[in-house]
Formats: sequence, C-alpha cells, structure tokens
Amino acid sequence: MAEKMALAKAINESLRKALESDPKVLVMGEDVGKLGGVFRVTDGLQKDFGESRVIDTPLAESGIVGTAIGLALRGYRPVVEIQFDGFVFPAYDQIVTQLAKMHARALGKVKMPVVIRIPYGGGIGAVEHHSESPESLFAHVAGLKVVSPSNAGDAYWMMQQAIQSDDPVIFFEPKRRYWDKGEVDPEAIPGPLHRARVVREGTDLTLVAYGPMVKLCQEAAAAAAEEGKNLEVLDLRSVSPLDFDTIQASVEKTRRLVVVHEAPVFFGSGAEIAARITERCFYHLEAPVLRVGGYHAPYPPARLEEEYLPGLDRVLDTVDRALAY
Amino acid sequence: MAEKMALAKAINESLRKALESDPKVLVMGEDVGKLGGVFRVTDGLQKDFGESRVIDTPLAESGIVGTAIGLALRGYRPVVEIQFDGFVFPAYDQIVTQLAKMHARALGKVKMPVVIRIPYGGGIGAVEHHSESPESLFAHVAGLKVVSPSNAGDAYWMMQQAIQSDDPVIFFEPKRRYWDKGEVDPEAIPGPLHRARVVREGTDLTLVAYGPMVKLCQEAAAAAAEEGKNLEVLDLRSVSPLDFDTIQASVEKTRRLVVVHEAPVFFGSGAEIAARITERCFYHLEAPVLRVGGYHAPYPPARLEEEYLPGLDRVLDTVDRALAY
Amino acid sequence: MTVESTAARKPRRSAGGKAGATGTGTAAEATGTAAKATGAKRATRTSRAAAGKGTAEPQLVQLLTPEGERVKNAEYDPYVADITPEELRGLYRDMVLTRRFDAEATSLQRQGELGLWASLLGQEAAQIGSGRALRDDDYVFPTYREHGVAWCRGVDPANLLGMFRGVNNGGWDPNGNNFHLYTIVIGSQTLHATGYAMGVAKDGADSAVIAYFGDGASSQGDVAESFTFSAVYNAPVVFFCQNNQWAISEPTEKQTRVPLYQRAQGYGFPGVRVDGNDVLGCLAVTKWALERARRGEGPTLVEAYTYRMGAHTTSDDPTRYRHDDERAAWEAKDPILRLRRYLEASNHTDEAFFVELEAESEALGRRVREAVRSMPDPDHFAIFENVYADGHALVDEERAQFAAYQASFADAPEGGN
Amino acid sequence: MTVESTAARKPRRSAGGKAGATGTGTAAEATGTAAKATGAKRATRTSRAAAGKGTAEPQLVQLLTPEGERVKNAEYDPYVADITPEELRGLYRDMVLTRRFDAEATSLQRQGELGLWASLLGQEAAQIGSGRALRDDDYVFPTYREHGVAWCRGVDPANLLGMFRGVNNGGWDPNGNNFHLYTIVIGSQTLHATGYAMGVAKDGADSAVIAYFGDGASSQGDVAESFTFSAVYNAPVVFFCQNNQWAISEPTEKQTRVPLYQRAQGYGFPGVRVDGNDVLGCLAVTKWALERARRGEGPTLVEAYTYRMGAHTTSDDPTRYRHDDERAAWEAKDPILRLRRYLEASNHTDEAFFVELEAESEALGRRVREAVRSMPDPDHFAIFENVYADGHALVDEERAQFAAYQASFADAPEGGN
Ligand SMILES: Cc1ncc(C[n+]2csc(CCOP(=O)(O)OP(=O)(O)O)c2C)c(N)n1
Ligand SMILES: Cc1ncc(C[n+]2csc(CCOP(=O)(O)OP(=O)(O)O)c2C)c(N)n1
Ligand SMILES: [Mg+2]
Ligand SMILES: [Mg+2]
Repeated sequence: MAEKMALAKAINESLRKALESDPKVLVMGEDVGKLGGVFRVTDGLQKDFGESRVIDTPLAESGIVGTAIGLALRGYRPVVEIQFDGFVFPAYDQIVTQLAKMHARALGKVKMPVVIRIPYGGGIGAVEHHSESPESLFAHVAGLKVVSPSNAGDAYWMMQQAIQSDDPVIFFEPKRRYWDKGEVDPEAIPGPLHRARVVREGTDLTLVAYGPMVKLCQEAAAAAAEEGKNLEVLDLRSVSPLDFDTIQASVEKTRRLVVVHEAPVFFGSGAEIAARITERCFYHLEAPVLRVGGYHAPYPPARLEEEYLPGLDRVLDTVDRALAY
Repeated sequence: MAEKMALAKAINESLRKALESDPKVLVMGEDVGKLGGVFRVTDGLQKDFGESRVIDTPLAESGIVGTAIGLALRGYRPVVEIQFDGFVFPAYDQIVTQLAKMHARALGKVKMPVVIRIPYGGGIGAVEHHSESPESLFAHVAGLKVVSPSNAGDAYWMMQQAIQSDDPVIFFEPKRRYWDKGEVDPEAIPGPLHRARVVREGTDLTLVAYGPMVKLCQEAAAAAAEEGKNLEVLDLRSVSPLDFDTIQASVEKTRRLVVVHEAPVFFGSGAEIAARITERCFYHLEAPVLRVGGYHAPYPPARLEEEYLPGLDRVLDTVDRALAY
Repeated sequence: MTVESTAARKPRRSAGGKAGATGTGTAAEATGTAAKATGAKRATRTSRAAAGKGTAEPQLVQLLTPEGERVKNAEYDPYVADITPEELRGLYRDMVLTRRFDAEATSLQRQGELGLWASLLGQEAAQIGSGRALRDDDYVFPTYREHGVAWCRGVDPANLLGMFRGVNNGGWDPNGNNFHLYTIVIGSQTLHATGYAMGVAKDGADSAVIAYFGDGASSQGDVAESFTFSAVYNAPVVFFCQNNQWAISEPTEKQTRVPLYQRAQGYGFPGVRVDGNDVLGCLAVTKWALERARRGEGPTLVEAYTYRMGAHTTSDDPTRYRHDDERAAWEAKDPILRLRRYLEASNHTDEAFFVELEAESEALGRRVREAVRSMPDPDHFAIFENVYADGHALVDEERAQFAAYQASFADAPEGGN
Repeated sequence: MTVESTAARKPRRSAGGKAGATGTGTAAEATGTAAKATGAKRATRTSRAAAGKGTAEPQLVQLLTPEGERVKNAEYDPYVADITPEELRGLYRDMVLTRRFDAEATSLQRQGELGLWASLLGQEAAQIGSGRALRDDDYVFPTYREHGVAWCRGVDPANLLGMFRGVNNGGWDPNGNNFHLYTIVIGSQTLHATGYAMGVAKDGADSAVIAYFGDGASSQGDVAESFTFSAVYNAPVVFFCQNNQWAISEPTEKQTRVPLYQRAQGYGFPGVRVDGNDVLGCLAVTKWALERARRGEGPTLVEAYTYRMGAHTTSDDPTRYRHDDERAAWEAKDPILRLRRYLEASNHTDEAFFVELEAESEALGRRVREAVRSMPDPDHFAIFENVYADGHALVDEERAQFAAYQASFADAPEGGN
C-alpha cells in the first residue's frame, strides 16, 4: 500500500524495516541515537530497537567504519552514518584499503555487508564541508558499490537492497531532497539496485543524472519541452556499477548526451560516462558528450553555491550547445 | 653539466639542492633519516643536513601531513614522503580537507608549499598496497596539483619546481623506474612544470601517458614503427592540471588517441582526457579515444600483475583497434 | 587594561607570564596520582553523574568558587598572584562583551542574517581565561566555537561571522593576529598546531602554540597523533580541551570512560583538569602550561571542565537529548556571575563600571549587527579565486567559461541595456 | 600436549583459563603507580638505553629470567600455576618449530621462491606465549609478522607464504581457525578487532579477541581510536603490542617518550609490560588479560618488550641504522634458550626430546619448502574473482574483454596448435 512521505522518512522506514526483519542489522554513527541524526533520518530507531542495535559512536569516522568492518566479520550487517559528505575522509583509509578489499583478500571467504550512508551535495546553505559530492572518489575504487536515490520510493527500496547486499555499498543521500515527498510502496517488487531508469522519454537528447540532479534534469526537460525540444531523462541511481546499457540504448536513439552532477566535472562521473558512451556509440553521436557540474574549486561559501552548482539555465545552455552540433 | 644517473638518485640530488639553497625546506617521513627511505631516495640527507631538517616521523601518515601543514603555516616548505602508494590514505583527510583548501579558505592569505612524494605504481613484485596508482583520487580534488615524472631529468627538475611552488603538489614517483638512468642537467633551464612533452613525433595516432607508462608507450611506438605505424607519444608529466592544449594539437594532427595508465580505467585519468579531447576535437577524431589501464579490481598479487598492468601487447592491440576505425 | 580586541595589541615578545619554577613537578605528580582512579570497574557504564562527580571533581583546579570566593592553590596561585583589579575587571569585561557578541550572533541567525551560529554560551571563562594567558607572539588554533579567544586575540568580531553568513569560509588573515582560521573538521587543527609548534622550536623562538578542541574531538585519531608528535618532538604546544559535556547529542561518556585530562600521561606529558567556568583558574593553568612550553618542557593537556549552555548550533534542538535541570545546575556555576561576585566582594568595582559596560555591550551589539547587515555578498568570480596560489590552467578555463556564461545573461532580452 | 597446529583443535568453549579474581585490582594499581614516572623531563631526547632501562624495566613482568630461573610473581603466577611439564615442552616445541619455519621462509626468499619475508626471529616467546593463552573460540587479528600465533591457531604454515610468494593477498579462511588475514596497513586491524569484540559482547558470548600490533603502529590514529571504542563499549579485546624496539629503521623513541603500556591508562583500562622473551610471562599476562575480557571488564593493553633480531623484512638492511652490539645483547635473552635452560634444570626433558624435535623441525622445513615450490601460480582470471560478492557489471565486462584478449594469443601464429 503506497504512501506519500519525505525522502528522509522513507530511509527511516527502510532502516526500521531492516532492523525489524534481521537481528543482525545495526545502525551506527554520531548522534544517530536519541537525536535521531542531524537530519532525523534515524529518528525513533534507538528508542524502539535499543542502544545495542542503534549505536551512538565516539566522534571518530575511521573508528566507526573500522569497527563496522569488525562487526561484519562477526556476522553483523552494520549501516553506518557519516554525518556529512565532508566528514567521510577520516574513514577513507578503512573504506579503501580494508572495506573494499577484504572480500578479495580473503578469496571470497569473508563478506562485507556494510552500508555507509552519506548525506551529500549542496543547496542547503551550509558551512564548509557540508555540501560536497565525493562520489567519484569511491567509484574509482574496486570493491565498493556506489548508489544514490533521487526520490523517496527509490530511497526506501535501494536502502533495503543495499542492506541485503553482501558487498559494501556507499549510499549517497541527496540531502537537499530529504524533505521532498514521494510515493513509497513497501509492498512493491523493486527492480535491480544498479539499473538506471528512464524517467522521461524523449527523442532529441539524453540528460543523465543521479541523486539531487534528477529533479533538476526533469525541470530542464519540462522547460525545454516548452521550446519544442524533446529530452529524454535518465536517473542512473547507481554510480558503480554504471548502467551503460541503458544509457547506450537511449543515446542510440537521441544521439546526444548531457551528463549533470554536482561534483566537480574534472575527473567526475561525467568523464567516465562520456568516455565509455563515446566508445560505445561513436557512430551514433552527433555531438560530443557534454558535462555540467561543479567547477574545479573548493565548494564555495553558501552565498555562491547557486553560481557553483548546476542550475536550470546552465543545463539548458549546455543542452542548446549539444543540439547546435 | 649533464650527468647520467638513476631516477631515484636524481630526486635525491634535487632534494639535496633544495635543502642547500633554502633553509626552510624540510624532508620528513617514515625512515627517511638514517635508512634514507626504503628506496634510498633520501640517502645521506640526514647525515648532511641534520635531524632537524631531515626528520624521521612517527608512524602516522595523517600526523605527517597534518604537522607538515602546521610547519608550512610557520613558513617552512616540507617535502613529505609517503612510504608507498597504498599508505597515503590515512593522510587523505588532511590532504583533501586541509592541505588542498587552506589557501582558498584563507582567501589567499596563507600558502601551502607542501610536496607529498609518493612512490607509486606496480611492476616490482611487491605485496598488497605497494603497487597502486591512486592519482585520480587527488586530481579530482581542487587545490592540489598532481605530477609524475617519467625519467631522471624530469624527476630532478620537476622536484625543484614542485618545491618552489606555493601550492601543494602530489609528486608521484614511478617506483619501477627508480633504477632507470637518464641525463640530468642541473644547469638546464626547465620548461613549465605542468606542460606535456612530445617525446616521439608521429602522424597516425597519439599515445599519451605519464610516469611509468611513458617508457612502455615509447616501446610500443617503436614496435608499431616496425609494422609501419607512425605513432606520436606524449609524456603528460602533469595530471592536474592536464595539458589539454598539447594533447589537442597532437590529436588534430593524428586524429586518434589512446591513453595509457596503470590506474584502473574506471574513473581514471583516461576518462577525463577522453571526455575533454572528444569535446575539443569532435570533428577531428576518426576513432573514439581508447584507454588502456588497470581493471576494476584490487591490485592483484604479484604473480598476476603482469596480466593486470598495461603491457606492450595490450597497448598495441588497442592501437590497432583505434586504427581500425 | 584589557582593551577591546580590535584596538592595539601588546608588542611581540612581551615580558610573558610570571611563572617561576614552581608548579611543574608537583603538577605532574598530581597527574600521576590521579591515574590511580583509572583502574577499570566492572560496571563502566555507570550514570554520568557518578562518573562526572565521584571520580573527577577532586582533581579539579579551582581558584574561584561558584560563589565567587577565592580558593588558595599553592600550585597555580603564583600564576595570578600579581593580577591587578584593573586586569580582573578586564577579564570580566571580556566575558560580558563576548557573551553579548554571541547573543547578537544568535539573534542575527534567527533573523536570517546568518545561516548558522555556534554559541559559546557558558564557555566564556575557559576561553577568556586561556585567551588572556597568551602572549601576542603565541599562536592559536581554534575550532569553530572560540569566539572568546578570537576576541582576546583582537580579531574583529564581525570577521568571525563571515563563514556563518556564508560569504566566505574563513577569511581573516591568520597571521594578522596569530589566530588561525576556524577549523570545522573535528580534530584536524591539533596537528596543525603541533606542526606549527615544531616550527617554533626549530626557529629557536620561545613562543608557544595553543590548540583548542572539544570533548568529542578527543576521540579523533588526529588528536591522538598530535599527542604523539608533540611528545616525540617536545613541541611547545598546549592542548586546550573544552569539555563542555556534549558533542552535539552525545555526552562525554560516549567518548571516554575516564576524565579526559588523564589521556596525556599515556603519551608522556602532564594533563590537568581545571574548572572551566573559573576564569582565574583557566588563566593560571594555561599560563603554567604555556610557561612549560616556553621552557622547552613540551606539550601539556588542559581540560577545562565546563558546559555548553545552549544548543550545539542554531540548527540543533537539545531538548531531544538532555534535561533542562542539567542546564539549570550549571547556571549556578555561571562564569560571569562568579567573577562579578568576587569583584563586588573585593570592592574592585563600582556601579559606574557595570553601567558603562552595559552601554559598551549595547554598542558592540549594534556595531556587529550593522557590520553583518552591510556585509556584501561575494563577487561571483570569487569561486575561482585563491584555488591555487600559482594558478591552474583548468581554473582559468572554467573562469573564462563562467564569464562567458554570465555575459550571456547580459545579452538576453530581459537583461536590459 | 601441544599439537602441531594442523592437527585437531580443542572444542569451542573449552574450560578456559584458571583465573580467579586475583590480579586484576593489583595489576591496575601497578599501572597507576607506573604513571608516576611519566612526568616529562626537560631533556626528553635522552639516549635509548637510558629511556629503555632506567625508567621502564622495573615494571617488567618476568616469570623466567634469561638464565632460565623461575621468578615468583604473586600477580601472575596463578595463571601458570598448574602448567604441566608436557605443556612446557609444548611451548618449547612451538617456539623451535616456529623459528625453524621462519628460517625456512627466509631462505626460500633468498632462493627466489618468495618475494619477501617478514621474519619473527626473536619474538617467538611473545607470540607463542600469547597464542597459547587463547581459547579456540577466541579470535585473533594479526599484523604481517604473527607466524607464531598462526602456528598456535593451527593455520597451515604454507598458507602464510602465499602472500609473500605473490600468489594471493591472504587467502586462508579467517573463520577456519579464528585467525584473521594478515593486515599490512599499519594499525587498521585494531579497529577490526574492536568491532569484532563488540559483536562478541552483543552475542553474549564469553570469547575474547586479541589484536596484535607493533611499537610503530602505536602512533597510528586507528590504534588510538580502537582504544577509545573498546573502552567506551567495554569490548572484550586484548591489545597485544610487540614492542620489538624498531619500526623498520626507527627506534621506539620516535613513537613515544614513555613506555607504551602506559598508553592504556589514559583511555581508562590497564596496561602492563611483560618480558616478551619470556614465554611463561607472556602466557600468564595474556591469560590474565583474556580473563578480564571474558569477565566483562573490557580491554587491556599488553606490551611485550622484545626485540626484532633480524631485518625488518628481507628487503631491509639494518646495518644502515643499528649496531650489532644491540643485537648481541638481546641474544643473551633468547626466548628459546631460556626455556631450554629451565626445562633442563627442572629435568622436564631428556636428550631424546631434543633429538626428536630436531627431526620434526627438519621435517617441517622440508614440508614447507615442498609446499611452496609446488604452489601453483594463480589462474589469470583470479584478477576478476571475488572483487564483489554479488557481482558487478563492469567486472563482468572487463573479464570478458580479458578473455577475448587472452584468446587472441591462442589464435596468433606462434600460439601453435
Ligand atoms: C570529522 C568530523 N566529523 C563530524 C563532524 C560533525 N560535528 C560538528 S561539531 C560535532 C561535535 C563536536 O563535539 P566537541 O568536540 O565536543 O565540540 P563542541 O561542539 O562541544 O564544542 C560534530 C560531530 C565534524 N565537524 N567533523
Ligand atoms: C599505514 C602504513 N604506513 C607505512 C607502512 C610501511 N611499513 C610497513 S611495516 C612498518 C613498520 C612497522 O613497525 P611496527 O609497528 O613496530 O611493527 P614491526 O614491523 O616492528 O613488527 C612500516 C612503516 C605500512 N605498512 N602502513
Ligand atoms: Mg563538546
Ligand atoms: Mg616494531
């Protein structure tokens, strides 16, 4: 029975369901207990599942991920919260050298079912380190899976699937969409976690995005439609693996591709998508794959973030550029 | 007066010159003192410049980089050694959130002249964590510069320039080339640090590489020449910034581009190069930009590294694929 | 007299503290003894009250009781022995003005002028006491809450608001007042302080460095590494931990099961806990620690035992995780009130002092309000400024693209002219 | 009898140690007292000898002197009180065979059969003593040098060589012997051990966990964070630090200026230094610490004071940074020799025992040599195996490309057939 709820609430419900159905699932992080996390994503969970399942940790991200690895070795399935994107780096060593590689190191004899939740991205007027999009830094690392839902329904189901996965999943939550409401159907049968979805069909150009930028691309497509341009919009949902098949199918139809993400363009996911789709669709493309994203600069102070982030005009501008080829 | 010396020795000489000519230059890291580093790159420096200039540090990479930042704030110019590529991650937080951003955070009022030396790459039959190529993870981060010399002469001069730079420079040393000899001329007038160099002129296809893969590409070009293929080889020297102008000029001539690096292809520097060059040279390219690099898998045990790393056959194979378009 | 921080500062390398050779040995001894309480108990998850009070308070250095009575302390009295009534009034004034500034910032946030504010309410004594212990040539590495220390250093209070307003990410010149930028990533700055102090030692200077951090920060690996580096290199740094009992919603027992000042011994340097709401105690203990640093005796950990009276930041809602009576109990220990009681009992002040201070306070509030309201938004191109000191081709390229893009709006019909 | 590790192991949840409630309190006390020595001295960069001996050795737990004499120790004797002659011979045998295996590996490296070897020479007592203190249901998190502990756990010695030969990056099943994979990134495993121990506690089990690390590792932030987490959650984990005096070329004073075992107190749990060349001492102290963990008393730090007799690894050249006389001095404290002296003095052995052991030793060397030489190179496709448990589209794609590429050689003229 579908219900309308905010994206943050959908994740909360998904965590609740996981805690209910599998006693090995744990939620851990800074302030996830009584406070329910700074975004209230874990609201009420400690009250209902107790301090030994929903764990307020010391303020040490490497420690959080490192102990989560140990708990996974003991058979638990920890869901770890990193409070903000910019605070994942103290844990980066444990994620890259241990979490990502343990399964391979053990020749498959141990599994690492750890989910790392990271509220990410900008647009909320925050101070430094609270608005970054570091997904590239995880996608490059073999052994990790990287996903990001764009809406409440996906948030619910992708979290279920991430927790069920025997691989470590970096789960990027689009924090500026936390309060956006969407349909959640806990009875639905979800598609595969790493499959992209066509969220708007079109013929003239393909816009691809994930997480917070999907909504922007939908708005751009709507605006373009008023000018008679028929854009297809893809919600990638997964950054590693990337669903190149779905992108390719779309580009073979539209022959033009624009990738949009908040992360800096340089070495961003747009680069990988452009490189591979150009290889796969070399004779189909009428224009180079164009990219819209952050600049090669530290995430700026809040009063500049609108200029820094991809916005409607920049997306439309780039669409026009691609169409002009 | 040019002299032939090994790449490791060239860096040693360059560090020695920097220590001699600027009392603010410091060398610090694990085992850099009496031992002279595990590769002997700092051999003899502590003996000649003392323990307060050439500093054996506690075994803590975050501490090494974090204190180097503090020393830079006090006016020093630390050259930090990370013992092996796979051990830079404990320092990643300090590098990404502090070192890279401090200059911008201070609106330019402080500078961060810190060089981080990292012996990187495979091919030496080492155990886990000793053969990785993590340059993408630094190039994506604004505020850092990333370079990698391919030969002794460049190693000498690029180190001089990196130390003189007021920006943090991640200096990737191709460890498997440490023992390769080349001309070093301490009297030469070097070109700009971030400019690529054409190391072999050709007309049929451009091969670009940096660090350890330049030699391989030169060998590939030589082998191809025997089959009548005339390849141009570029040594990028710098990964951030990337010298797209030089690549573009070459590709406008050859119309085909293959990028070679040891790092995994997925989200690697080849992706950025492919994306941008395809945009810049859309009407010139006769084939998609192709990439040769590591697989999306943890760096394998030594007995498999030959299969994992780009080798002559794989490069030539890819060249053939590109030429077949 | 303690001057408003924007005014002229004492010359570098001024006379420094009044410390003799006293203190040191015995203080280290006290630390050693304290360690005896460390042996782990079967039930370690005892209630906070028990942990906080039973074990810890005996070791608390306190020169001024909550009632404003001066307590004798052979160890630390020498460090405030020749303090003048004028200096005492200066400390009082600093605390009052800092609190006023802080309240103004909170209300500016409520009015939408700031995106966020991290209040120091309740921590004035810890910050003013330690801040006033410093010499001008000392160097400070703050967190994001050291508004009182910034005040002591002479940083223009309006400058502190830039990052909370979202016009910059810091932006004052750290070398202007030897006060580093606010650091948000918890614990990072303790390593910068240590490195800076290593540099001071290399230079043969007798300056000291102070690194501020919180009880929560004590868990970060970086803080532990700064203890190791500073001990090994004998760096002249004081680690000043404001244990305000909370790291957002987590009480200190989520970070440690023994008092934090004890952490230092295991790294080979002394730790001491001082009443963080006692400005005299904080002044004395910090001076002692700074003198140790200057004398080449290396690092010290000072734990200022205090309380975060307000929310973590204006985004926080502490009613979700703590009881009001805890706050009420701490109100009785207010740092400003206790110094006022002492000043009044010692006849160091008259009515006029308080009246004038009230007026000065209001003037400060007004000045800050106006400064914030007139703070211009940054130029859009600031995004591309100072990314590198020596430039970067990609930044140049993107700046040019951005300029062209911006210009395209000017051409657009609705852009006019 | 101590069986060769490849043989059957004791059932899980066996009777466990003989610990009473003794020890604990007093040991913690001893730790507290030791802290008194902590007060920093002006000249901290004193010579290693002074630092190592003057301050530290008084606290060293030792049950067996270098001369093989049994020293009484009220605290720890209970933990080895009922040890049988057979068990003593077992410990001796374990040490001898471990040393033999280690020497074989070193020579296999010299012959080019291994790419690298990290010898444990000199650390046999620390590893066998602690390793034999464990119950089968306990869990071990090693570094890359715990060949003796692996031996005690029953890991096939040949398995340990895979990563040094370069055929895999670990490769045994950690759950087969409750012995985790070797961890190369310094310090990481202490957090894994802590998390595992948190899980043990959650399960209500009375198993314990032991994390090995070195003196160099003590500086890593991860190790400090593991101390914090284990203390806060009261996790049943023993931190076993083999202080072998060196981290590659750096002596311990580059990591700390006070004895490492003292680190624990500042985190609220006991630390104790044991003679790491005394197998009985290591056995007793580790049993004590494990019992504490089982009783719910949380973490303990054991510092086994020992010496790395060889190079850091076969790639290292210690003549560049340390004097031979240091090594010579430690030779007199050899762990195997001292137990032999004790066994002989107590008439627990006869000539036949040593002769048999010599033969067994040789057989082991032969077996290992053969096992290594016949170790097959991994299949090329192993690159793509186990990257993910649930698969990944890109890995599948790259595997297919790789297969096609490999196949292209088969087609090539020189490929034949
Ligand atoms: C590495 C990192 N993790 C998480 C955060 C989010 N955060 C900001 S303040 C804070 C609590 C800090 O507590 P404490 O150190 O006691 O300082 P206080 O705020 O009480 O002054 C947290 C978790 C952060 N800023 N940096
Ligand atoms: C994070 C990290 N940094 C550096 C290294 C390189 N390295 C390998 S062993 C070692 C020294 C370790 O010393 P210690 O902890 O005392 O252990 P020991 O080798 O003496 O057993 C170093 C620096 C590493 N493996 N990991
Ligand atoms: Mg706090
Ligand atoms: Mg060691």
